[in-house]
Amino acid sequence: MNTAVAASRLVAGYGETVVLDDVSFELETGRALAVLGRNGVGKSTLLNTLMGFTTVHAGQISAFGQPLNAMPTHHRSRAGIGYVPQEREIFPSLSAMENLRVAARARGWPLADVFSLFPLLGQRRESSGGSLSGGEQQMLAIGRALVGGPRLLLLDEPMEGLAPIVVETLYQALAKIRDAGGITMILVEQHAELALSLSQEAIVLERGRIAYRGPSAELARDESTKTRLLGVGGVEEAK
Amino acid sequence: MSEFTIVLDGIAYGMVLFIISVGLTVTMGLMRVVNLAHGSFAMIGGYVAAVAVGAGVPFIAAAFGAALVAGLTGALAEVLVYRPLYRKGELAQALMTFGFTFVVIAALTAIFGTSIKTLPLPEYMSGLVDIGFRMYPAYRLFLIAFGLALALALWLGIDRSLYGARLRTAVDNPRMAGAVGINVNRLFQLTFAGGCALAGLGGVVGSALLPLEPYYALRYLVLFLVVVGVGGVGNFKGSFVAAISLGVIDTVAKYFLPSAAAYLFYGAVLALLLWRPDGLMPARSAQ
Amino acid sequence: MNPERSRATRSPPAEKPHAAGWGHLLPWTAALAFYFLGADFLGLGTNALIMVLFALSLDLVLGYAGIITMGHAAFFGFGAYAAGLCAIHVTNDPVTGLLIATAAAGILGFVTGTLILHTKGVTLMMLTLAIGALVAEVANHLRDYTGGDDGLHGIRMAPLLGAFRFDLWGHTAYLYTLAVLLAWFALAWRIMRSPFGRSLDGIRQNVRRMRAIGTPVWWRMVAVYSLGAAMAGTAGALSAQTTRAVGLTALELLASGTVLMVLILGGTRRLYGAFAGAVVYVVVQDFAAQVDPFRWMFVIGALLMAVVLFLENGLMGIIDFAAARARSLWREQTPR
Amino acid sequence: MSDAEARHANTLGAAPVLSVRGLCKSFGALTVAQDIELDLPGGARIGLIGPNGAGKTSFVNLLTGMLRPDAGSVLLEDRAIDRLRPELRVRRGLVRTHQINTLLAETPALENVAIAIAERKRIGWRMLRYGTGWRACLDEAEARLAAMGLGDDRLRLVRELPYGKQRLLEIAIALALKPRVLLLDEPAAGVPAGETRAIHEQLGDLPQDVAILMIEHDMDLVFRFAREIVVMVQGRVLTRGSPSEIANDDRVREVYLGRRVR
Amino acid sequence: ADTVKVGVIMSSSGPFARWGEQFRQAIEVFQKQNGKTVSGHTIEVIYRDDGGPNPVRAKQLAEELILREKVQFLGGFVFTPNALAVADLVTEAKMPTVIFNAATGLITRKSPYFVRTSHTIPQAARPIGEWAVKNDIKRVVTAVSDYAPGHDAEVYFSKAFKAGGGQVMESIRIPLATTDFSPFFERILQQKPDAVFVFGPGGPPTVGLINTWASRLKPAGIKFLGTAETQQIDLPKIGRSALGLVTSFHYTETVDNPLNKALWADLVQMFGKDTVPDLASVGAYDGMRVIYRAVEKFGPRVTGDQAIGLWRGMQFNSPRGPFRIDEKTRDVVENIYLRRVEERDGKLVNVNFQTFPMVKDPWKEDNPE
Ligand SMILES: Nc1ncnc2c1ncn2[C@@H]1O[C@H](COP(=O)(O)OP(=O)(O)OP(=O)(O)O)[C@@H](O)[C@H]1O
Ligand SMILES: Nc1ncnc2c1ncn2[C@@H]1O[C@H](COP(=O)(O)OP(=O)(O)OP(=O)(O)O)[C@@H](O)[C@H]1O
Ligand SMILES: [Mg+2]
Ligand SMILES: [Mg+2]
Repeated sequence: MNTAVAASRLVAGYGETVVLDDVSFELETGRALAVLGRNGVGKSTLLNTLMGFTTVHAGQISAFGQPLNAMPTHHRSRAGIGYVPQEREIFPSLSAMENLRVAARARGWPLADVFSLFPLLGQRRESSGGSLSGGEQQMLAIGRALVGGPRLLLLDEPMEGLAPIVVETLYQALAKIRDAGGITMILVEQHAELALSLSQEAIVLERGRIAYRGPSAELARDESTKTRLLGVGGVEEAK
Repeated sequence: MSEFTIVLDGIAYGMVLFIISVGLTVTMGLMRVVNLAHGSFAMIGGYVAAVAVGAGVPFIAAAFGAALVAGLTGALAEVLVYRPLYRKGELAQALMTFGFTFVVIAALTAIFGTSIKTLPLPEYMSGLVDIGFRMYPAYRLFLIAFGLALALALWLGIDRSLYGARLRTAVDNPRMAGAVGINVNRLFQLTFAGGCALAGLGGVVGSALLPLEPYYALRYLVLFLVVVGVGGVGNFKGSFVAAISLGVIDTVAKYFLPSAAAYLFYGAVLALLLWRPDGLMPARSAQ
Repeated sequence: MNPERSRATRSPPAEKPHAAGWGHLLPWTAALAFYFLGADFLGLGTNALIMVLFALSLDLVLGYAGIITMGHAAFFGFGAYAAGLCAIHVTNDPVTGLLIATAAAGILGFVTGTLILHTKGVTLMMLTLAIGALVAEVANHLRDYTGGDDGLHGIRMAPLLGAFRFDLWGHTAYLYTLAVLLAWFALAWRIMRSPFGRSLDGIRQNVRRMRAIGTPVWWRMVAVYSLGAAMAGTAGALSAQTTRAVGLTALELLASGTVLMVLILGGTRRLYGAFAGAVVYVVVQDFAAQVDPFRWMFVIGALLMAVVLFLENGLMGIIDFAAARARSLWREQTPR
Repeated sequence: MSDAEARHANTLGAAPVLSVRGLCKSFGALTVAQDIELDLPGGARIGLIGPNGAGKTSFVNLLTGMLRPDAGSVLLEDRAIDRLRPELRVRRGLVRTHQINTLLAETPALENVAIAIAERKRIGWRMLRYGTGWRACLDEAEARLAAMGLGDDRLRLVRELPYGKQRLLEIAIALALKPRVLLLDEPAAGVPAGETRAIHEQLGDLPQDVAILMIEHDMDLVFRFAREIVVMVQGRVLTRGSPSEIANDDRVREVYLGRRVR
Repeated sequence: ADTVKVGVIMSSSGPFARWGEQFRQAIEVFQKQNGKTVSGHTIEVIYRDDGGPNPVRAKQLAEELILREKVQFLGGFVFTPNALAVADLVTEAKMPTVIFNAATGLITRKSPYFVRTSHTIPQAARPIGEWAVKNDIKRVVTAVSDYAPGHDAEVYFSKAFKAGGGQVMESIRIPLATTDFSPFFERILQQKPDAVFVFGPGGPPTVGLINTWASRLKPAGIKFLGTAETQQIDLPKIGRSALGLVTSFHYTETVDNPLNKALWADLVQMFGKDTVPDLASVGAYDGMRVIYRAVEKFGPRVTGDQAIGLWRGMQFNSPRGPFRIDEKTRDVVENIYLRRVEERDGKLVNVNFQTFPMVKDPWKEDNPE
C-alpha cells in the first residue's frame, strides 16, 4: 500500500495550548483530501503541524514513509511538501519573480507554466511582493508552492481573494493535478462544495477532533451533516 | 588644487567608513539583527592582524587571516549568542550584543593590555605617490581602490544574486523560508560569519584612520550605525553612497568651516535623514 | 445565530500581567527601608533612584510607544544643566529648580519630537542619536555657561522646602529623590493605563490600525515623547541638585546607551522593570568595580547576556516566572 | 426593491455623502485608477467587483488617504478632504476594513474594539481622569463582540485567534467607529460561509443612511448585499448596474465572473 | 599600629583605563620603594573606578570612601570635572585630597583641602609659546581639540606667543571625535605658517594626528609644537614620523635623575619590560609621597588642616625634578622642559633641550582671587 501522509493519535498545538486532539488519518498517494470545519477548529493547525510549525505533544505523523515529528521544516520541503499558507506569507521584499526563484526546483513546475496559469502574475513579475494586490499575492503563493515540485501539496484556502474567473482556472488546474495522480493534496476550504468536488476524501474537524471522515461525494450529498458540522445551511437557504 | 585633494581625502575617509560598516549592512541591514557587537568583530580582526604583523606576517596575509578569525568568531558567536535571539525582538538583541561587546572588550584588554595597538602599514602603502599635481598618501589611494572593489563585489554577490534573495526570504519570514526549503539556520550562520569577516577586514584596513584601542568596539559603533542608517537599511548601494557622502561632507566642512565642524557631521546626518526618511537608497520593502 | 459556538482551544483567556496590590508595596517599602538600613550607601541609593526615574521615562517612550531612542540622555542632561544653571543664576530653591528643569526638558522634547517623529525604525533611531550628539556638542561649546568639559560646578542648594538641609550623608537627598520618583511613578502608572496609554500601546504594535481608527498618531507620539523628556529632565535635575555637579557625560551617547541597557535589563513596559534594571545595574556595577575595577565590564557584559538568554522579559521575567510557578502550585494543591 | 427603483434611489436620492471626482493614480506604468467618478448617497449599498489587480484596494486607499492621488478629488459631505490626513478622515466618518488583517496582535480582542470606541468618543487623549469613560468603552466593545459572535474570544490575544475570527474582528472595529461611509475590503474572505450571515446581519443593523461600499469576490455575498454593483477593470469603471444587470452582462462574465463554478 | 586608608578615585575601565593602570603601578612602585608602612602604620590604598569623566559617579565614590571606608586621604582624579565635583564634599569633610592628574587651573581654588601633584595646562602651554617666538617662528596656526583643556592650551600658548611679537594666523578647534585630521592640516598647509601648535585629544588619535602632520605639513617645512603629544608610551606606535617634534611638558621620561631611573626600573621589573612611566605615574608617585609625609609627621589620626598645613610650601625631589607645592595656591610649582624627539639606541625618546625652572600656574596669576 502506498501511503503519502499519515497521522496517528496526533495531539498538537501552540506551545502548551492544545489545538488538535487525537487526530488520525491516512491518505494514499495521488489522492486529494478536503479538510472542512468552522472557524477556528484547527484546519490551519493541521497543515501547520505537517509543516512543523506547531508543537506536537503526542502521536505520530509521517509522509512518504518517513517520520516527520523531528524533521526540520526545510527538510520537509525538500522531501516534497509544498505549502500554501492561509495568509499567503509571500516574501514582501522580493519581487514576484524572486519569490518564485527562491522556491524553484528542477523537478517543479517551470516558471513559464505558473505564468500561463496566472497571466496577471507574469505582468507583475518585477513588482515587489509587498505591493501586489491581495489576489495577486494569493496566486504567487500558489505558484511558489508549485515551482518547488511538491509530491504533497498543502493548500490552506487557496481560493480566497481570487476573482471567480481565476477560481475557475485554478479549480481546473487542481483537478488536472488530481487526475494526473502522483501529487497528493490536502485542501482546506471554506466553500464546502468546491472542496468536496475537488477531493476524493473529506474530513470535518470540530474543536480539534475529527468529527466526520468519509468519501467526499458522500458528504456532498449529506445535507444534514453539512449543516450540522459546517453551518452552511444558511447559505443554501438564502439562495 | 587643494579643493580636489580635500574631496579625495573625503572619499578616502568615506571608504573607511564604508569598508567597516559594510559588514554591519550585512548583519543589521540584511539579517535585521540589531548588532551592536559589530565593532567587536572589527576589533578582533584588528588585534589579530596587529599581532600577526608584529610577528612578521605580511600585511595582506595578516588582513585576510584576521578576516578569517573574525569570521570564525562570528560563526561561533552566531550559534551561541545570536541564534537564540532572532525571535526575541530588537531590544533583547540590543542588550545581548551590548553585553557581548563588553565581554569582548574586557577579554581583549585582559589579553593585550589597555594601550593602543598599531598596525604598521607596509612600505608600499605608507609612502606618498605622485598624483600629477602633488604627492598624495598611497594608503588613501589604496583605501579608495579597495572600497570600490569591495562595493562592486558585494553588489554583484548579494544584491543581485539568488543568494541575496534567499537571505531576504529568511529575514522577511523565516518560517515560510523554511517551508520553501531554505535552511535558515545555516544561511544565517554563513551570512553572519561573512559580515563579521568583513568587519574584521575593515578593522585592519581602516586602522590607520580609526585606531585600534580597547574601546574601539564602542567608540566607533555610532559611526557604523549612522552609515547603515543613513544609507537605508539593508542595501550596499545605500551604505556606499551614505559612507562616501558623509565622508566628503564631513571632510569638506572641516576644511572650509573648521569652527562649525563639530556640528557638521551630525547636522548632516539630521539633514539627510529628514530629507530622505527611508535612507538615501531605501530597501525595496520600504516602498 | 448559532448558539453553540465552537471553542477549539483549551487555553485560558489571556491574562494581562498585573502587579497585585502587595506587589506595589514591596519595592516602595524596600526603598524606604533602605533609607534606614543602608545609611552608608545613601549616595549610591540616590543615584540608583535617579537611574530608576530616568529608565522609567524611557519606558514610556520606548516600552509603551515603541520609539527606540538613542538620544534620551539629551533630556536628562538638559534637565541637569537647567537645574544647575537655575540654582546658580536664578534661585537655589530645589523644588522651583526641579519644576523649571522639568519644563525645559519637556519643551526640548516637544520641539525635537515634532521634528523627527514622523519617521520610524532605524531612521528615527539615528535622528535621536544625531540630536543627542548635537545637544552634547552645544553644551561643550557654551563653555562660558556650562563649564564645557570641566563640568558645571558651584551649585549650592537651599534647604528643601526651606527646612531640610542637603546634608553630607545624603539623607535629605535620598528622601527627596524618593518622593519625586514616587510622584512620577504614580502618574506614569495611571497614564499608561488610560486610553491615552493604551493608544500608545496600539501605536507601537500597528500604526496602520491606529490610523484606521482615527488616532492622531503623530500627536500622541509627540505627547509621550515630551512627557518622557520632561521626566528624564526631572531625573537630570535631581542628579544636578543632589550631587551639585553636572558633567558633559550626562549628555553623552554612552548615557543614552546605559539607560537603554538598564531598561531592557529590567524589562520594558512594566514600569517596575525600570526599578529592577536600575537597581541591579547600579549595584552590580558598584560591586564589581570594587572587587576589581579593571574587569567590571566583563561582569556586566556577562550579566546582560545571561538575562537575555535565560529570561523572557528582562529581570521582571524572574517575577513572572515565580508568579506562574506559584500559581500552578496553588492550582495543583487546591482541588477544582 | 426593484432594480430600477434602486438606481433611482442612487441617482436622485439625498446629496451624496461621498463623491469621487476624476480620481487618477498610477504606479509607474501601471494605472490603478483612471478618472474614476463615483457618488455614494446616504444609504448606498454598493458592491465593487473586478478582476484581481484591477485597483479596488487602491481605490479604497485613495479615498482614505493612505495613497495620494495623482489627480482628482474626494468630497465627504460636500467638503474636499484631499488634504486631510487619514486619521482625520476617519474622524469624519470615513471608515474602512483591510483586505489583509491589520489588528493589534498582542492585545486582547476586547481592547482592540474598546480603543476604537475611545477614539470615536474622543477620549483617546485622556491621561488621568478616565475611569467611567473607559468602562463605557469596554462595555460597548463587549456588546459589539458578542453581536459578531466573538463574545467568548474577547479576552484572547488577537495573535491567537483563528484567521476567520480576526476577519470578523476587523469588521467589528469598523462598525464600532459608527461610520458615515463604510468601505469594506473583502470582509468575508476567510470567513466560513456559515459565518458570513453574521456580517450580513450586522451590516443590516447599521443606520439606513450609512453609505457602504463593499469589495468582494464572494458573489453570493455581493449579490445578496448590493443594490448597485460597480465593475472595475484596470483602474477604470467598466460598467455599473443592478445585480441582475451585472450578472447578465457578457463583458463582466468574460473578464470577471467566468462560468461560475460556485 | 593603625591602618591608614587612602582612597584613590581613578579611571580604570572604559577608554581611559590606562590612566588607572598607570596610577596603580606607580603607587605600587612607591610602596615597594618606601614600604607599606609609615612609622608602623599600614597604608592601605583603596581603588575606585569612576569610568571616565563622570562627576556624579566621582562624587558618589568620594562619599562612600569618606563615610563608609573612613579613608584618611583622597587621591587620584584623572579628570577635571570629577575633581571639581568632590570639591564641596571635601571641604565639608575636611578631607585632605591630592589631585594626581586633573589639570585645569581652577581646581585647587575650589577647595582649601586640595593640593595638586601633576601640572596645569597653562603651565605647560605658555613656555613653548615663549620659546617658539624666540626661535625663528613668527607665524603660527593653533589647532586644539575642542574641549576645555584644548581651549586653555590655545589661550596660554597664543598669549605668550603674541607677547613675544608672533602672529597667530588662525585658531582652529578640532572636534573631539575627529580621527582623520587631514582636512584641518590641509587647511593649515594653505596658510603656510612657520609652525602649528597642536593640542591633541590624547589617547589613540594621537598616532593619526602626528602621522598626518608628518605626511602633509612636515614636507612643507611647517613645524610641530605641542605638549603631551609625544609621550614615551606612544612614541613607538607613532614611529619615525615623530622625529623632531618639539613639545613642552613637566615630565620627560629621560630626565637624568636617580629617582626617575629607579621609578622606571622598578616599573619594568614589576610590570614588564614595556612599562614606561608617564605623567600619570609621576602624579600618583608624588601624590603618595605627599601622603606618606603627612602620616609620618602627624600619625594615623592626621586631620585635614594638619595635612594641608604641612603641604603648603612643601618641597622635595620628584622623578620629574625639583617639586614644590605653592604656599598660597596649593598648586604645583615645577620645571617645564622643552624636549625634542630623537632616536637613541634605535629607540625614539624625548630629549630635553631647555628648562624653564620652577614655573607657576599662569592661570592663577591671571585670575587673582
Ligand atoms: N499562535 C497561536 N497561539 C495560540 N493559539 C492559536 C494560535 N494560532 C491559532 N490558535 C488557536 O488554534 C485554534 C485553531 O486555529 P486554526 O487557525 O487552526 O483554525 P482554522 O480552522 O484554520 O480557522 P479558520 O477557518 O478561521 O482559518 C484556534 O482556536 C486558535 O485560536
Ligand atoms: N504600492 C504599490 N506599488 C506598485 N504597485 C502597486 C502598489 N499597490 C498596488 N499595486 C498594484 O496595483 C494593482 C492594483 O492593486 P489593488 O490592490 O488595488 O488590486 P485589487 O483590485 O484590490 O485586487 P485584488 O482583488 O486582488 O485585491 C495591482 O496590480 C498591484 O500589484
Ligand atoms: Mg485557518
Ligand atoms: Mg484588493
